[in-house]
Amino acid sequence: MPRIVVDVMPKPEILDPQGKAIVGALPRLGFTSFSSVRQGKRFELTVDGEVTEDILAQAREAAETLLSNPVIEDVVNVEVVEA
Amino acid sequence: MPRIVVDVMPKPEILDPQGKAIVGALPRLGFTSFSSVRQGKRFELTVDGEVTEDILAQAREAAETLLSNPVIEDVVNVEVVEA
Amino acid sequence: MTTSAETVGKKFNIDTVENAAKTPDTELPWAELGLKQNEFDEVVKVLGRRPTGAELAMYSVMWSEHCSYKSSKNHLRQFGEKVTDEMKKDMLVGIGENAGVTNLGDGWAVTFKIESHNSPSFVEPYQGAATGIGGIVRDIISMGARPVAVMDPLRFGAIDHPDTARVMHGAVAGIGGYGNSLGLPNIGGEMVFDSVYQGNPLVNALAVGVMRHEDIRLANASGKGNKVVLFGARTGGDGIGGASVLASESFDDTKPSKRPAVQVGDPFAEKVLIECCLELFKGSLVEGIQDLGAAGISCATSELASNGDGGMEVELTSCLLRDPTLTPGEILMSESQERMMAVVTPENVAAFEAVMDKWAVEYSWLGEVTDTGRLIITWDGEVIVDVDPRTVAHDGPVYDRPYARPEWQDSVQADAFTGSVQDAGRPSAPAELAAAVTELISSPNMCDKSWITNQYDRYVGGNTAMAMPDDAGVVRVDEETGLGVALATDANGRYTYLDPYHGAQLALAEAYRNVATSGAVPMAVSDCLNFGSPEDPDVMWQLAEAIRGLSDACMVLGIPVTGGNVSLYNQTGTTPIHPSPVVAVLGKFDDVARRTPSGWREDGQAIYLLGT
Amino acid sequence: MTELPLIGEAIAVAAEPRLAGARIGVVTFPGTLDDRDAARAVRLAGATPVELWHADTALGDVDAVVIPGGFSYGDYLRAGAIARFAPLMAKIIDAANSDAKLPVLGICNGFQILTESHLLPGSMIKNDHLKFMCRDQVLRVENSNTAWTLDYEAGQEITVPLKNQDGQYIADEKTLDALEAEGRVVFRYVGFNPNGSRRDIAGISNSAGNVVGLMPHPEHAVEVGYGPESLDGIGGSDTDGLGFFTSVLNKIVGGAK
Ligand SMILES: Nc1ncnc2c1ncn2[C@@H]1O[C@H](COP(=O)(O)OP(=O)(O)O)[C@@H](O)[C@H]1O
Repeated sequence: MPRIVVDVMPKPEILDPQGKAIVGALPRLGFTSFSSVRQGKRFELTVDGEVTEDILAQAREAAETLLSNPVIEDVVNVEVVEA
Repeated sequence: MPRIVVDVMPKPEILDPQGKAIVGALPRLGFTSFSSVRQGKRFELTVDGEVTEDILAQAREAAETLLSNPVIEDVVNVEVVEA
Repeated sequence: MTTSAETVGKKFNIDTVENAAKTPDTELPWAELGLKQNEFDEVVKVLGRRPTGAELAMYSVMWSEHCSYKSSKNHLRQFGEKVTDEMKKDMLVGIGENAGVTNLGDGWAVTFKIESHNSPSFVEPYQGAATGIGGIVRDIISMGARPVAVMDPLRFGAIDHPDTARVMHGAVAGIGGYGNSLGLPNIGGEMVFDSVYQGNPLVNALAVGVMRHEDIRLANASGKGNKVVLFGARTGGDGIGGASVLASESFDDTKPSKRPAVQVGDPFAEKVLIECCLELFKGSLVEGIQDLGAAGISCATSELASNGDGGMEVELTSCLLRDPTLTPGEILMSESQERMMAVVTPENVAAFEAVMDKWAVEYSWLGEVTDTGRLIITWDGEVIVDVDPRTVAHDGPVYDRPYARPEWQDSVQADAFTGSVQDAGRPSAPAELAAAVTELISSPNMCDKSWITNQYDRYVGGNTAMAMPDDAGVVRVDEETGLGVALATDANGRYTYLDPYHGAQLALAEAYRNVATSGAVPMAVSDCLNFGSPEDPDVMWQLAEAIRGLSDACMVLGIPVTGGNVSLYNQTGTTPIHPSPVVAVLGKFDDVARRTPSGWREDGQAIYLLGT
Repeated sequence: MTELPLIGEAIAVAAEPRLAGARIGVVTFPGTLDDRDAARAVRLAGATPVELWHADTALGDVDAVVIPGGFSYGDYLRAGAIARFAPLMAKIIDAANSDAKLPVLGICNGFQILTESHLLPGSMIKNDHLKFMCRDQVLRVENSNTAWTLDYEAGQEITVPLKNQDGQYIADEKTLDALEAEGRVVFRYVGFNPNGSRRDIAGISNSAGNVVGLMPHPEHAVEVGYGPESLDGIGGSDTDGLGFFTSVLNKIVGGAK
């Protein structure tokens, strides 16, 4: 069944405490090549049947209204993935 | 600066309470085309300079050891994104 | 880590003091920054020249209603005037510091304060409420105390309004999310639904902390040559608000990045900051300390300097930034959370750094205390601020706003009791009484509060002796002796609307009773005065009356106000909220084992109704 | 009028002198909250608490270790995920797996750290209702042979506070079956499953029984006046959690049960 992937990230200007904690932990584990980390969310919406333009539009709207908080997050990606 | 994106999803056989809550909320908002939703994590690791094979390997290892817990999660994607 | 290389050499149209003196006629965005013409003129008069961009930023935030109390100051004086020596005998630190301090005996002291985070909690309920807890807890730490508990008086819109769930679920989750992560038990609060709070919820937060007398710290910078350090989170563009007018400071083509409209809290950073500060206090490593809240570095530097005996010099490019595009004015105004500023003697610098390193807290040495009486801030060596810190921190404008009893007050008071909306009469027959009681107890405001309180940790610390569902929260201070404190908060916006003078007194009386019935001796008061716009004479009258009522009642009860907060402009459009003075009373137990929980305990006990 | 009975008058635990020499380490990570509570519990049980710091590279001279609750590293990423890599954790893992079988108790966040460290199987995800929940929880002690439950009877019901957001215990069916078969389900929720945990599991042990993890907080039920009964008056007792700490002490000093 096809899925629609929605990626949501904290807005760049907003503090991301989770990313901050991860970037602090990485060097302790020997991973020294990353200068910053941000943590966002990935949603996979399963569609029964075909992904029509209308369904994709629904996913985009759900991404903006329910899946992300526009005050602090951006929807960075909405795409169809065939399973 | 280039970024490496790491996507982590709950294992398919594991109940995802957040995804379940979302799939319950969608129809109430008029989004009726999605039969299931799963919520995972998206990490963006910023690399200072070029993404070498070695750095990509580091990212893969960090994804498996720190960014995901193999008991409950799968790393579904590690890829380079140019900014 | 002491400097932030990326900020050095950044190209800004640096408006130096020298430049300001030479270009008196430069247009400045003082109105956009919220200053009135007379206030701007006053700044020019104080400085003897036009302010630089950075100075303008400082004066505008420090002279705001929020930081200067310009509309309420004249009235608040009553809290300091209507006190007897007897009332002051246990007051170790009074109004004016970050929080008042009360003597508990046995070498123990307690500090508590209540503050509002109303409008941020409407915009983004989770983060707004969370950072409200964060802010009040930092106030308590900055007194030298270990925070030991929090409380959260809340007011939301009508329970059946579609937006109420968004605000309420977010705010409660935010208070829990932040407070629980700090390891502070939540020992009580309030929850009221009323449509007057629909577009303007009240999210007040109280924190209480305890310390040994010798650990009391004040916000002042004294001792020439002592170092000034900023530590905790990096400074970002938070709280400067949307498209900042200060962007005009920016000179290069790369536009400054967008400034976030809301702040995101990092409770983990704050928890680490608490432990780190306590370790500093234990080692006597700081001379003075100040939390960074509203007005950020502007407030911290000017308050520390003006409370000290000299001056201060600060190099702003040393400040660690989260966003390298910030201009000097923006850095001075930023309200990024989880930051503290301290004054450290040169001998203690190494020990200070060791504590920071232990807790992995970032810090930057910004400058030092001087004996010039001036607050001087440089950017890469160039002077961008040169002011008398008192003029920024203390000598701001004070207004005698006109006020008068509203014309509608009589008609509001004339309204008869109604058992229900339909029934204008006073119920008398048993059936009517039954119906009125049923209606009363089915009010959402009488509901079980455990949906809220179950989201809060009341056990952490192991010293909570009473919490939900009791009328007062009780925490033990000393495990050996059982010495402890009780706290209750109360407010009734409807009573206060009907009669602000008595309404405020009733709030105090209720909190006082809640503390007294727990078995504690009431000792001190803190208040959060949530009102509408002071520019509305009706509202100003409510505020003046409430303060008069509260201060009179404190005299009668013999307990002093040790601190508090005024939150004005709580309104939707031009409709103000009901005047809502939230009053917190703190009481003392010699031994918390003597507390009395509410509720029937055993069969066969007699029931008495006391009072009138 | 008769003097009212006082609530929470200091309980004089009959502290046995033979226990005082036992040293129980309590680990603090950045973000740990219940370390002082755990140390108090150790003290009330009669032993000497020893502060351990996450960055230490030696375990020192301790007879057992408690990894207390809280939000190490803010619970960011996953609860326990970052703490698991602390230098001290490597020592604890070695000591727990060594022949000496150091007793280790993980409470709440400590349990999450133990699963992230693979000292215990399975993992914790968000509560099924997605909210933080603080309540007085009834537990059944299913196994009274672990280092931390010797002083309870199998089947005994105890009430201790529970408070967490990520408390839903999950593992695959095979692991769950194995845990049950080997008697490694040490505690089960009774009456109400507060987070959706599989098979009502509240706590488990490793196969040797020296490592135990659970979500509820026994260290918040060790003192009259400050436990579930006093705070909520729902019944049970204020000191049901004390047995965890006396159990390990009796084991350490070799006393009979
Ligand atoms: N927002 C809140 N936060 C914490 N505790 C609360 C909150 N609201 C209510 N409570 C607690 O719930 C209990 C019952 O509250 P309430 O119904 O207002 O009490 P009462 O009606 O007896 O004054 C009290 O212990 C109170 O402190």
